[in-house]
Amino acid sequence: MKLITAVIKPFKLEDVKNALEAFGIHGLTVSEASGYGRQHGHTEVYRGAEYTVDLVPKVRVEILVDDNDADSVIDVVIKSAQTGKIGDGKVWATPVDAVARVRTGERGTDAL
Amino acid sequence: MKLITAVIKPFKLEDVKNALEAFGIHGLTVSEASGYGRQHGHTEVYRGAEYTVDLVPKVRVEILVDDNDADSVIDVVIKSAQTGKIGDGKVWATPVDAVARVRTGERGTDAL
Amino acid sequence: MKLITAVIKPFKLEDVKNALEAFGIHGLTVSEASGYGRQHGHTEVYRGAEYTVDLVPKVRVEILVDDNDADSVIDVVIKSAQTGKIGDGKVWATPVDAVARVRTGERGTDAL
Amino acid sequence: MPEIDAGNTAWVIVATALVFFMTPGLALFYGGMVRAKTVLNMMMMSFGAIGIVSVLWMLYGYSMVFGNDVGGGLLGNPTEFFALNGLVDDVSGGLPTLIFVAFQCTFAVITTALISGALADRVKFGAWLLFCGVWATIVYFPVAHWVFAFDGEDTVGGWIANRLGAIDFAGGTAVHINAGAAALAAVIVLGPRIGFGKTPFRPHNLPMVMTGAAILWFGWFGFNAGSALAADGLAALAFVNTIAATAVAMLAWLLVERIRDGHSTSLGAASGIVAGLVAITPSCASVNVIGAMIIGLVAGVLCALAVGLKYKFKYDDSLDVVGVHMVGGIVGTVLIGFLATSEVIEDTNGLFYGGGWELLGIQITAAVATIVFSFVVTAIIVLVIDKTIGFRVSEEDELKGVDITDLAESAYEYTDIPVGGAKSAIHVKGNQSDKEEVKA
Amino acid sequence: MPEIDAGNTAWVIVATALVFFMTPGLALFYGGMVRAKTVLNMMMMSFGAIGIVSVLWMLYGYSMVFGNDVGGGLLGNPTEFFALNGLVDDVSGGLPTLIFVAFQCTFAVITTALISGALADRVKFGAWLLFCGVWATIVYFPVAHWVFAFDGEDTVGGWIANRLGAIDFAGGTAVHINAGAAALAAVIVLGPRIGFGKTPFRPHNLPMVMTGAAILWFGWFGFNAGSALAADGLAALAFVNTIAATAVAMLAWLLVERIRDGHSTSLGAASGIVAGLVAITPSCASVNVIGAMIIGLVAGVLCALAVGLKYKFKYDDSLDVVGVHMVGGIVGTVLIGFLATSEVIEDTNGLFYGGGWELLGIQITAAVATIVFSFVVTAIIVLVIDKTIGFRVSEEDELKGVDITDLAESAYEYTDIPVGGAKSAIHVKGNQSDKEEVKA
Amino acid sequence: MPEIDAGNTAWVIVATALVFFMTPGLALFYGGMVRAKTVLNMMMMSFGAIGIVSVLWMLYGYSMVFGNDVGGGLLGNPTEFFALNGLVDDVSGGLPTLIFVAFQCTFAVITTALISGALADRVKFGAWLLFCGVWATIVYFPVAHWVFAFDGEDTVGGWIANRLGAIDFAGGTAVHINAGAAALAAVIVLGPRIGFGKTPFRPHNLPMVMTGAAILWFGWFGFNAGSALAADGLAALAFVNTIAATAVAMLAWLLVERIRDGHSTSLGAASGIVAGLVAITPSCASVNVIGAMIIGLVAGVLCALAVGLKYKFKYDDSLDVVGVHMVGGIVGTVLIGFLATSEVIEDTNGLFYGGGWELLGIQITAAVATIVFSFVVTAIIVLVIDKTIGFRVSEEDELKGVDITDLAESAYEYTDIPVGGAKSAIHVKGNQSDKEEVKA
Ligand SMILES: Nc1ncnc2c1ncn2[C@@H]1O[C@H](COP(=O)(O)OP(=O)(O)O)[C@@H](O)[C@H]1O
Ligand SMILES: Nc1ncnc2c1ncn2[C@@H]1O[C@H](COP(=O)(O)OP(=O)(O)O)[C@@H](O)[C@H]1O
Ligand SMILES: Nc1ncnc2c1ncn2[C@@H]1O[C@H](COP(=O)(O)OP(=O)(O)O)[C@@H](O)[C@H]1O
Repeated sequence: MKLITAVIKPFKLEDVKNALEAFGIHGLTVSEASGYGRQHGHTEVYRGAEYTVDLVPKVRVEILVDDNDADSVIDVVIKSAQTGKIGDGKVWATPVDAVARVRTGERGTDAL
Repeated sequence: MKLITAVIKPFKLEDVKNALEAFGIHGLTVSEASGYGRQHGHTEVYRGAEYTVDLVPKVRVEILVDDNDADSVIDVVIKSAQTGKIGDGKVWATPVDAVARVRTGERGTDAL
Repeated sequence: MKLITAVIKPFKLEDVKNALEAFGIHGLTVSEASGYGRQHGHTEVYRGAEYTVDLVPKVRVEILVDDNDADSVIDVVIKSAQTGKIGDGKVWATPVDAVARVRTGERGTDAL
Repeated sequence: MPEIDAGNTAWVIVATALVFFMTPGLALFYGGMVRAKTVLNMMMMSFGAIGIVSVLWMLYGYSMVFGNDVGGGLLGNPTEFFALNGLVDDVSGGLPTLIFVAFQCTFAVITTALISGALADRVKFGAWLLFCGVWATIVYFPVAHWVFAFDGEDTVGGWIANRLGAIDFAGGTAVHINAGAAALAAVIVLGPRIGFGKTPFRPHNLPMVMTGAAILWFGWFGFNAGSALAADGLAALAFVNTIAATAVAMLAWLLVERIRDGHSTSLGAASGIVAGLVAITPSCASVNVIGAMIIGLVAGVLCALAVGLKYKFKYDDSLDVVGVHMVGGIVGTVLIGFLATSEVIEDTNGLFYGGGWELLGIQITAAVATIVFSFVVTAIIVLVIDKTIGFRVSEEDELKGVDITDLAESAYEYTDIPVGGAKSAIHVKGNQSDKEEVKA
Repeated sequence: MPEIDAGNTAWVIVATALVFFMTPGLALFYGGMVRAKTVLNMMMMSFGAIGIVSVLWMLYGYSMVFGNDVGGGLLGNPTEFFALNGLVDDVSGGLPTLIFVAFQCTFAVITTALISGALADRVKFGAWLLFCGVWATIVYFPVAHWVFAFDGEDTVGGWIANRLGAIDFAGGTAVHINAGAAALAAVIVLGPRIGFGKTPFRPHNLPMVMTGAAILWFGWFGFNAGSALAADGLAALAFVNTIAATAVAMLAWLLVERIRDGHSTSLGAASGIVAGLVAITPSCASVNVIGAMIIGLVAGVLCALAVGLKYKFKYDDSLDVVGVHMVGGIVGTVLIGFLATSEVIEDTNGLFYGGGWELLGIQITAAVATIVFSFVVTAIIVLVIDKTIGFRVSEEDELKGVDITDLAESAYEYTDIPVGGAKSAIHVKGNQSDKEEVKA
Repeated sequence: MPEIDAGNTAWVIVATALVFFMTPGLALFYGGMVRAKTVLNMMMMSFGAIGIVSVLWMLYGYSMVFGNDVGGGLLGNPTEFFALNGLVDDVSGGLPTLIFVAFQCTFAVITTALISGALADRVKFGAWLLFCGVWATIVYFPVAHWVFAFDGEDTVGGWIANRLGAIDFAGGTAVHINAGAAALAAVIVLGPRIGFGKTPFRPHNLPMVMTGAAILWFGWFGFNAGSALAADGLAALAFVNTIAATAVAMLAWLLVERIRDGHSTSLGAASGIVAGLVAITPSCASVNVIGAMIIGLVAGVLCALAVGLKYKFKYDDSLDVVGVHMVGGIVGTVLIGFLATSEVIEDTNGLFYGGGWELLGIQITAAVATIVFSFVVTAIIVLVIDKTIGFRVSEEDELKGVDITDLAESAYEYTDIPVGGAKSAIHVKGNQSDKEEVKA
């Protein structure tokens, strides 16, 4: 099993959710985050003075998937979260050793 | 070492913390999240109109544990977070290559 | 590739960001968290009554790095986040199977 | 020179401050109802209305409303009191005229601000300011003249107040029906928010909504009881009715929700309060306390049902200006025809108190005239603004949230992480939030 | 017909609006003190009290309090002024009677609302509304008659005001001791919140608490100085004392915290303000400014210590209604016996000014009578409601938070993620939040 | 005994309540502007000022300001009215003297509280309380005597009001220039916050800022129109001008931002409101509505530009007390010399209305005298407090946030996770937040 983590622009969340749904992913976990990468160093004006602010609001989406879905899910995220402008975010996959569903205690793929 | 991540119902956090404590886990990290899985698609009424809202508030708990504790910790979480109704959440384990305690710089199991 | 996750004291975030920048890390993701470890069990007074409160505010920093940077980044975090008092936090590394940049779809090291 | 009555003046001064405070109250009421990413824009629409409309009022608005009629009871002479010319030492009805100027100023401001609720989340702040100025000038000032300018000894006032003789104590027509009809026109022209009907657009801060509703109620005592322009029995009657009708309307709204949805809500309580206040506005000085409670009941039930209609008719009256102010205003204006009683207002009885159909006809005429004029002229104004400088923000800006894209601010930054989540802002230089993104 | 004095009327109209505004202020004060998942329920208890109690007041409450006594100084005639019958043009004491009706209405409302602070986080909104109606009717209206209804030329008033002759200028007994004793009864019957004594239940929004305290103080000028029912020297005295006592009480509370806990808190400041306001309520027109400061000092210190007692006695007076209102009310009522001075109130001196023990005895009697009656009757009311329709929510609903389970709302939705964390809601159809979960 | 005029008294009672409400409004205005980790400390500075200054005012402050002059128009006799001795039944100018005492009390309170905006995020609450007491005593009370104490039949008042004869209707010098100059002295002595000039220190809650600005505006009607001490034409004029100048100042500030930064902001609107209110304070009873608008325009533009200067001069006037209150106060005070017109104020014309240079000279003298005295004495006070008990918190406490370290509280706890993120607190026993950390 894999955990796919995506850090995306907040206003793209709806699109990503819909795309994953369409692909057949029926579970995910979302949380707030912020970050920077190349989208670094806006000039912000506050009371007439200029500042550089680096962190930008993002949303983190986590999806547990079967090993063989991992690549496709990454693709689905990329396509649905893309605006083509910098700051679109990252998506990565990490290995998962075990998964369980709390309600039933089921383990493995059944737990998804 | 393993990282156990659990996504649970918010009002179960207290129980999970107590259960882990009882089991002998003395450190964890908690954050806010939301998600959906089978617990998908409530009907919500707002001003007389109906909507489907998918995301449900959850709490994410992360616990770094020794490899041989991983399975037991998953069990502890399952037992203490269970209500038996859907939306109880997931718990999963991922491999950890290295851990360090910031205060001392200690590495590995000592850092827990 | 590795994912370095650090849970640190909130007021140290600025220092950690600067240290990572200096080291040459130009991207990261930040989110709110709370936790406890040894820094467990403050006595809090509320309206004259005493309570034990365990969770303490923390900030989580996630950094995707090349395999060979992982150790050094952990060191950078430790140095910059350290106050020497308990509650300074943890930093750990997990393996990453794949990374992609959402904007371009690039994969692997290029995506960082 | 006529004497100033200090007691009456004291009350009208305070009433003016109270009504003034209603517009910030409205800003909270509306602001709490939108999402966190548009609350500042929402509040700024109210504050902007205070700025623009106050200035125009002092310059020529008061004169357009209370200047001698220029013909047909349609408009006051805009130059007569230009810049409050000659009013400094003037006294009328025992009050310094300037406090009456200020009192009526606050009515013009809030009426204009009310409309903003229909335009939540999607209009440019600059375009809104322009709209405020134009709308106040060619819609509010005329209608206020119709309704509020009474004939004087040697001056002629508005047609609704004098020729038609409708009863509108504190502004059911000129304020609420007027704003509601304008809101309806505006949303039909501008169209719905992206996602309307699919996402619930829940309030981001309900305690803020309730606080706003409370401030509105508090200020409304100035609005209704202050319209007596004296600290007398009429003011006391208006005050009691403003409590009674509103209390019942709140309970009625909660009951409708309970029956229909299975639970009452705080948003329902806040909305019921406003519905009751709106309905008792025209009628507070012509009904007794039982009449007030009936008006509250009808307003609470009808408005609670009316706010659901927008989903049927597919117009995005975002914060229910039509469902609450137009419907509530009509309820109050028309029920006077049934519930007015000579117990409280000399020689006037509604249908239920043995009066004839005439009063009812008059009240309906006043309501319809206001709706038609306001709707048509507002539709034209909005259309012209939209076709020239553009009224709505771009689709992407609407999705990102108009606070950050139009004001370069975000309302909240609660975390220690300088920018966390949607609550905080990228205050970019210039008003294009993408500037730095395109340089990639 | 007696003449209306416009100046006095102006002040009483405004005072009424100010006292009215106190209940939403209380909603903020209480609302900020609970957790984010119950703030709406908390606020709705205040708003619900406004709705229910206002309506009953207009129907028969005013009559039960100010109608001619039906026997023993215990109750006014409920039918005499039913639905404010015959009061429209009535004038008494230079005021339109209707504004006195409205003024006293706001007292009935806030007294009832005060009790809700003891019931935070755990009661059904519907049961609360029922409680409001019953409690106002059989506890508040009688006690208010005792204390506020003075004998007229050919009418008889309440026993405390006339037979006993206790001094209670603005409601230390009828309002604060009454509400405090009722709160104590209610929490003893209903029991503590889950987790009481183990978790601190910290305030979720302290600026909201402080804002509420500030609105209370602001409105309390209407409460105290308005109780002079005239814009005169007595009102001015009450006003000055309402500043002086409250300022000292706030500082005293902060000092107690500093000494006991090592730091002062904003919650302490807000609580000290309310404690001072409560204690000066009965006494503001019978002491000089030094007396007011002493009352503030005693109230600040005693209430700060009293709010800790609930942990010892294991009753969950969640937001300290007993510790602040009952204790503060007793402090103010009883200290009159020491600090009243003929400098400000004719022919009356407390112990410290050479008066005898009699006044003190009278004051204590008034306090004790109120406590006993209120405690016993309230306990019965709460018990009956609990045994019939049930007063508390289920354990699971209490854990999930009563906003979402009872109102199907949540107070805050700050993030761009439509539902994130405990701040946002699952508004389920029907009032069982588990409906959709059981279908699994 | 002179008669009380109930109408005028009614208005002054209410005006007092309104001005009183301004200080909590200021607490919100300032509180919203700081970060979430210091909002309580910020608000507590205002509440603390209410506590300390009110008490001192009642004890000897009123006497120092309005007691008979002890020499040179510099100070009133502090013992004459000690503890309001002899004032209980006193009447002057048709008002109970005690309400004048209360009215002026609220001025002393808010002036002191204003200074706190300059000291955001970095001072000990205890040291601030001490500062309040000392500053009120040796800076505010004297200056208020200079400006507000008019000569009586057999009493002598302050030098600015009587000898110099400057026009300052409601306190441009004694209140705003005074507080602004004190703020400047304090920040120069105490130094900037850690990170000043590098991090923007954005407001954590802009709706709170806007609410605060609205409450300030609402209360300011009491401040300006209340300073007429009667419900008369002068009050009405002051009221109208308080709307007109402020509306224009808000729009002007928004325009400056639009031109300079490409977008207007809600913070700009709120700041513009305060700038306009400040500038119209001294001048509201000596200019006509066009004059008021010009004053608003100049204040809006100049203050908008002035608040940027602190970055150039590297002094951390955190919430722009200098840029808004000192600059705005000077604008209003000095423009009287140009815009005063005999149309509204007998026999007085500014330069633009054909008056000579004399008035302008007088106004400038009053402003300069206030600045110099306030700046010098405040600098000394701050220095002495800092060198003795220490005024600033430690560097680590400043970084952690002064709410948690000094008050052991945190403002917000929105999540279901008992302590999440920076919003919630570690309320440690004792006032050292590290206690538990060192035991490791
Ligand atoms: N090395 C990294 N580690 C963790 N998160 C990163 C890293 N680089 C970027 N991110 C996350 O991805 C987001 C977008 O990255 P950015 O470089 O700005 O855009 P793009 O990928 O389009 O070039 C950042 O805001 C941050 O949250
Ligand atoms: N595939 C998944 N990936 C990540 N998180 C998931 C996934 N499926 C479920 N979750 C998380 O687990 C929570 C509970 O899942 P759900 O399917 O509703 O309940 P249950 O596991 O009891 O059937 C969700 O709200 C979501 O946060
Ligand atoms: N076993 C663990 N798993 C996950 N997070 C942990 C664990 N132990 C500690 N943490 C996180 O690290 C933070 C600091 O740990 P703590 O033990 O208090 O300090 P230190 O590492 O300095 O001894 C905690 O607040 C928690 O967020």
